[in-house]
Amino acid sequence: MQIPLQTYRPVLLKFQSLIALLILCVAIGLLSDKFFTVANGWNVLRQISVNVCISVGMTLVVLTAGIDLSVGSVLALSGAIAAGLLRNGIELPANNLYIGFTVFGAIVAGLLTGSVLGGFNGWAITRFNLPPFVATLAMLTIARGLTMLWTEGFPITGLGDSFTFLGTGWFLGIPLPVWISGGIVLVVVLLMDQTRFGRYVYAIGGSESAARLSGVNINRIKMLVYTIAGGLAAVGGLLVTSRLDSAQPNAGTSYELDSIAAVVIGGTSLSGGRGSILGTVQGAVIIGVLNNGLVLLNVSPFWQQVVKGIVILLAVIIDKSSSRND
Amino acid sequence: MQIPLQTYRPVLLKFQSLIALLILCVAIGLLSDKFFTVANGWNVLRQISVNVCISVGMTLVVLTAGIDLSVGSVLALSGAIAAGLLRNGIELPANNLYIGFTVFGAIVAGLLTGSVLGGFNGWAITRFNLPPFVATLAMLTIARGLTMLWTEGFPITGLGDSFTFLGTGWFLGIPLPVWISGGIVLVVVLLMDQTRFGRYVYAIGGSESAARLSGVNINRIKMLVYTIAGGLAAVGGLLVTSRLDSAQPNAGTSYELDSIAAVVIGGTSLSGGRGSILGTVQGAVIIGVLNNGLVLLNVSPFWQQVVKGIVILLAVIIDKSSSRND
Amino acid sequence: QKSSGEQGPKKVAVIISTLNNPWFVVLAETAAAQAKSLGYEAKIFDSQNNTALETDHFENAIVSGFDAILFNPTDADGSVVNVLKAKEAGIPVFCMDREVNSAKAATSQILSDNYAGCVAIGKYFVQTMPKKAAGTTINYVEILGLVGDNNTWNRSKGFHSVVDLYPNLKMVAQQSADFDRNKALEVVESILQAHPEIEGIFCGNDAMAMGAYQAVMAAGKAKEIKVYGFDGAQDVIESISNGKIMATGLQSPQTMAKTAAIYADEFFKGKRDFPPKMPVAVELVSQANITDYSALTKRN
Amino acid sequence: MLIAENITKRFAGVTALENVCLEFQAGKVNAVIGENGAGKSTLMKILSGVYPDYEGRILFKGQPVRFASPREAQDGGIAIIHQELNLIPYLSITENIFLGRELTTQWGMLDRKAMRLRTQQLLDRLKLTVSPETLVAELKVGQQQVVEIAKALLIDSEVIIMDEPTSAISESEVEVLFSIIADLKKANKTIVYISHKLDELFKMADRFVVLRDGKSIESGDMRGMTHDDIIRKMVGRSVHAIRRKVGSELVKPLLTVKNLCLKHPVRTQENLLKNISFQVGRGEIVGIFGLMGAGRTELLETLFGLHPKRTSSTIELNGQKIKVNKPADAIEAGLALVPEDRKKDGLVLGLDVRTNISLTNLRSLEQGGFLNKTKETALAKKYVADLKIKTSSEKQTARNLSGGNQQKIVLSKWLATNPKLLMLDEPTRGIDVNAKNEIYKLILQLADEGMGILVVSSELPEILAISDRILVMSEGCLTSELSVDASEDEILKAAIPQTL
Ligand SMILES: Nc1ncnc2c1ncn2[C@@H]1O[C@H](COP(=O)(O)OP(=O)(O)OP(=O)(O)O)[C@@H](O)[C@H]1O
Ligand SMILES: Nc1ncnc2c1ncn2[C@@H]1O[C@H](COP(=O)(O)OP(=O)(O)OP(=O)(O)O)[C@@H](O)[C@H]1O
Ligand SMILES: O[C@@H]1[C@H](O)[C@H](O)CO[C@H]1O
Ligand SMILES: [Mg+2]
Ligand SMILES: [Mg+2]
Repeated sequence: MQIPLQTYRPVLLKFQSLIALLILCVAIGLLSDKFFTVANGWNVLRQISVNVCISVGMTLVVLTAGIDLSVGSVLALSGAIAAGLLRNGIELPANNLYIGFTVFGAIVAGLLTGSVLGGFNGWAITRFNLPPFVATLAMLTIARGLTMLWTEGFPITGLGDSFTFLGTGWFLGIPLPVWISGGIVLVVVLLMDQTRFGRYVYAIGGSESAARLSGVNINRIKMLVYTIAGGLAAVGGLLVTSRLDSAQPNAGTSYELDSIAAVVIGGTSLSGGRGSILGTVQGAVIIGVLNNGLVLLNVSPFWQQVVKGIVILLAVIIDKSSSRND
Repeated sequence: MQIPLQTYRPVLLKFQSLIALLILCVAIGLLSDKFFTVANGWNVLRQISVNVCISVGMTLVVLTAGIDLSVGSVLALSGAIAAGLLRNGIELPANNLYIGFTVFGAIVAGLLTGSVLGGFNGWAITRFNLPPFVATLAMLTIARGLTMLWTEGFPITGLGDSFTFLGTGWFLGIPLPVWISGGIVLVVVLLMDQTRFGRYVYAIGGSESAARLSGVNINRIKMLVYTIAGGLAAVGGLLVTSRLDSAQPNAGTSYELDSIAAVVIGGTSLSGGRGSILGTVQGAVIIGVLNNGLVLLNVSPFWQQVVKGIVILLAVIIDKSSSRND
Repeated sequence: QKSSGEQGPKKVAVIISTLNNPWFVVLAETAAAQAKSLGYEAKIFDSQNNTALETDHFENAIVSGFDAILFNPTDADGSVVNVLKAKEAGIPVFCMDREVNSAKAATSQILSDNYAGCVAIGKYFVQTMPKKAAGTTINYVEILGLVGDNNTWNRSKGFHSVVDLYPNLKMVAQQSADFDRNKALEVVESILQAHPEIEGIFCGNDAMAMGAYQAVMAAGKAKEIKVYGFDGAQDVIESISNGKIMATGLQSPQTMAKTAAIYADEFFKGKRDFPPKMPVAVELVSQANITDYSALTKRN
Repeated sequence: MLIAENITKRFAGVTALENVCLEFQAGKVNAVIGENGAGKSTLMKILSGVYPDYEGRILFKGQPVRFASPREAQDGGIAIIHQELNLIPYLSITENIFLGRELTTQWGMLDRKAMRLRTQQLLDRLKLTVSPETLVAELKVGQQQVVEIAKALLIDSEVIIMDEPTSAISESEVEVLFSIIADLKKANKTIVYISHKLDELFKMADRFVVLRDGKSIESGDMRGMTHDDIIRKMVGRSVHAIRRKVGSELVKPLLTVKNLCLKHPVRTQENLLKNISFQVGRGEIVGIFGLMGAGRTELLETLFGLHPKRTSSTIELNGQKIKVNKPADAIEAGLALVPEDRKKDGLVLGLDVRTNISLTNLRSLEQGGFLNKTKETALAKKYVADLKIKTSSEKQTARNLSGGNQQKIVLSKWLATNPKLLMLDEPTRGIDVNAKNEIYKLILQLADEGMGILVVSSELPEILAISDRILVMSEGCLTSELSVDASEDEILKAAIPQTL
């Protein structure tokens, strides 16, 4: 008697926000003939690629019942570190030493920066048992401050074609940022679906104590999750920096809200344990389509905010009622 | 054998963050002789009064295991509405009608605005069973957009002495904003401690299903809580507006983070059911003292953010370890 | 590749760094209004001080067939790629107020010179600080805008290029208030506790100058402490005429916006030789010359 | 096999175990008995590595061991079925069973097929007929407990600790479990078995160990022991079981339910409860028996106004028709519900005893809009005394009390509303004999005072001990109404689903 329930629920869960997305697309498409064009399609996908990277990491964090407010600042610092090293290398006048960085080296340094900051979040949270909200709020401030110190408040520009290719190039007719974010989605979906790590992430969010009793090393998994989130924020930072050919000290400000919005619209529960990467991707697409559509439709900037809020509300309400089962 | 535990635990809980606060004050006091002066004391208290108002409301919301991201925008809109009505009244050229507003009328209108927006949050959350994070995120955007529309992007200034008295005046040697925020704290402490409503808020956050079975009207209490949070954000908005003699369209941006920080530093659990108004007040004082101290010590703006993040981290770690008892 | 070229009026995009600040609202609305009055469709995009979002706007504007862009960049360097992208698509870009660091990218740049404007304020600052015996120091405070914003630093550098030449003028505190009136009020309140003896406050914009003045006044020091701003905002012009604030740098967003729109119109009509840079002077409005600006004290 | 020497465990302010010494033997079922709060679970958690910090020594197969984590204990060969359910609600049965011990392919990927297959085998062995892919959240408590058992059986452990494994499962499942225990015994495994159901102990256990107030009192062979012996050892004095005098005087009807139906939340054309009609008299105790999933909980919930949108029925109380759309209406009308899951639905665990007791009753404690704390404390103190609730004070947090005492708080909070009809869902689940008897006594006393009582229980002896009349449910229908003289056979026959 419970069988039918089980067969359709996962389907609903996986494609929770698809209905809202479809309605949104059709509505915008009817109102603007520019919406359903190939160029605009790539536009939207390229535009959301940064949010997708961040939000994939955020999904992992939220699945463990945590939250990461620091993604925006971590993004900024990682991008700035990569750009700074690429531009200026490291000079140690005392030792009469100069270390130059290749594009590859700078990218690795940027990714490392993000991962280390993320790892620090994880460490603070697990070691001192801090609420993730506070630990990452502190990191939000700290990483922003470090970005300012590193850049001295000025953008770092002129990074060279091979670096900017990352954010602006095309490969096989698809923008590189879309390849990168798509690749990340694929890898993390596999990770979550097919490996122990993924299981443990869900388990910790579902019931931390039960997971602990089953022998799951909670702290290690959480450390990993926050490190990954930091690393993915760094990917976002590299993409933004390379796309602009410039590391902006105030890049990524309030990206955490957009990212959490994508996660939640995508059906992941903020109390952990339930949700999916693909849902988040849909959430990010909804936000991206909305931003794009409001511009295409020539909605005035002030009204845009109002409309955006209302659409987010409606999207989640539609989800809720289409997947309601109790 | 359990008696000693009980007698000191509530004390510890209530004054959770006091130790961190004391350390902070002593440290700043040692570094700057200007810190421990009466004038500076009033300064800090006046400066935190807006955050206290908002955070008291936020505490109620968080106690029910919710969150309110919209406080900053609600603050802005409420202040703008009050200022706009005071300045320009309502003109209905069609009916050849002009309605002027007294200071009192404008204040009431501002408070109403906040409460209605808060009530809308509560309605969306209870009626559609939305995650508070999403509903209030939507409101964050909507209310900001409405503020821009109402002010057309320009500050509304020149509000008159009787209005600005609210934010700048003194009464019995104490700044008016301190009276107001202090009064609010007092009333809400009473509300939470001495009335049915307070009990229900704690019960809902502790276990919504148990509260429901006990006959608590969950939806009504939540509606009330969000309405109060909106109303208190409006009080904050009136204070800011009256202090500046100007309603700024971008007032309150990212206040939600400061406010949640105060709540969490004050020991209220983001999963609901545990915490206190007085704790939040301490949290707000910590943040206020920190902001004040960093300026007194003329810490460079770049370093300020780093130091602020680290201090928040330490404050919470100290709390945790000084109130650890299981 | 432009599809809307033939039928209907041409479309002009006004891409603005932020609308979260009235100064830019004026810039945006004047530009849009001017374009409309010239018979074009105009649409305002808000980049929310986010260069990445600005990039999105450019892409969207290019795709949806805009014919010209009146542009207020979020960042001199970060916005270059965007302008180049439009150029590639054959769309002229006219920068307003802030420049992009590339000689050839934009069709023309109509700029406000923040650095020079603050040099003028610096000079006036030096003149108006009390004259004291050599060796006596005069303390002042600087309130910066957003520390990640390049205008913040252009202004600060312009100011210091003059003031730092006078060793008896000593900056006792330099703090940021994010271009925000309320933050400036609070920061200055705290600074006044630490340094009640200061005699001047230079603020990176007028909103902060207003906040700073309110703090000074609440502390009962309106007589002792002189406040300087930058922008030429309505309430600061009024305050200068009331003797509350000493001076500001009047930038004329209207002039810049109108010029940019007119350039676009001329571009459509075939003109190609625009000045790469068209500086619009920042005028010093001060207690000394406020009477010349009395017309500005009423909003039009 | 497994020896504990001088184990002492302190929690902040509480000494849960003090110098406990005991021995569990291989090839035997070792029962650990003791009242609620005696320290049984704490000891088991120490043995299974959950609490690594304790004083004393554990010898396992003659070797001193000190497990730092549950994982180490598992790897060493000690498995445990915890008293509290420790499953992840939004993972499937398979995922739960293999949590922490996933099978992987040579690529390091999860071997879903193998795990599913193994799970299917385990479920078959335990006769649980649900798909291994089912989410645990969709299972009833009893089914979840079966999953817990499956989880412990997955690895081949030397020692299997079972902390109240049968508290939520039905009799047929208990039979299955017992046959498995018999197999394990044959394989010379050490079984440590904790249960408050004494009958089970007599059926299964070979040896017993008694804990009282955190101290080991005595151990020995089960053979030759009587019920009273065991109870005396546990409680330290004898306790007399109660039985309701069978009085068949005419009772005035208090509650009349006619044609109560409840729709399925998703498949709305289907009914979970079908045309249920019955009466409860004033001063009458009506027991509702049924197997797991029969719909008893839903019946009580429906009466209490928890599913207003899916219900149709006519309900009369004292001859007056009442409309119950929410719990507040039910309380107003004079109904009270002691729910099945006391930790989640019965109590707000993080609040103190006083606040929990007064929660249903705050209106009557108000004076000029404010709560009168003196009155509130008096109310709590009254019930703490009346129901002999063991707590350090009425300010103790509910979470820190033992199961039996928590249940008494739930009872208190409902009695404080002066209900006309008290509904109890599995009121003695996981509660020791002594506390159980006290609760029975209380129920009888309330009935004598004129309250109508509706008790749902999965324990036939319980139903038989206290009911005046027995209703049997199966698959959402009321299948039979019997008197207490009915035989167990009769009752079970009515409870077994017809569609199989
Ligand atoms: N985490 C804890 N913190 C504080 N006290 C605890 C904790 N866990 C258990 N206790 C206390 O330790 C004592 C023993 O509890 P334990 O759970 O071992 O009892 P038990 O014999 O298993 O009871 P039951 O039959 O109800 O399961 C009780 O007084 C209990 O309140
Ligand atoms: N939220 C729900 N969604 C779908 N089906 C449900 C839900 N709650 C209960 N059911 C189904 O309703 C039926 C009755 O469940 P109920 O909890 O009333 O049984 P019960 O007799 O009390 O059993 P138990 O002894 O396990 O408590 C079961 O078949 C159950 O699967
Ligand atoms: O002139 C404007 C405003 O002063 C603003 O406050 C900061 O950016 C500048 O370009
Ligand atoms: Mg136990
Ligand atoms: Mg039940």
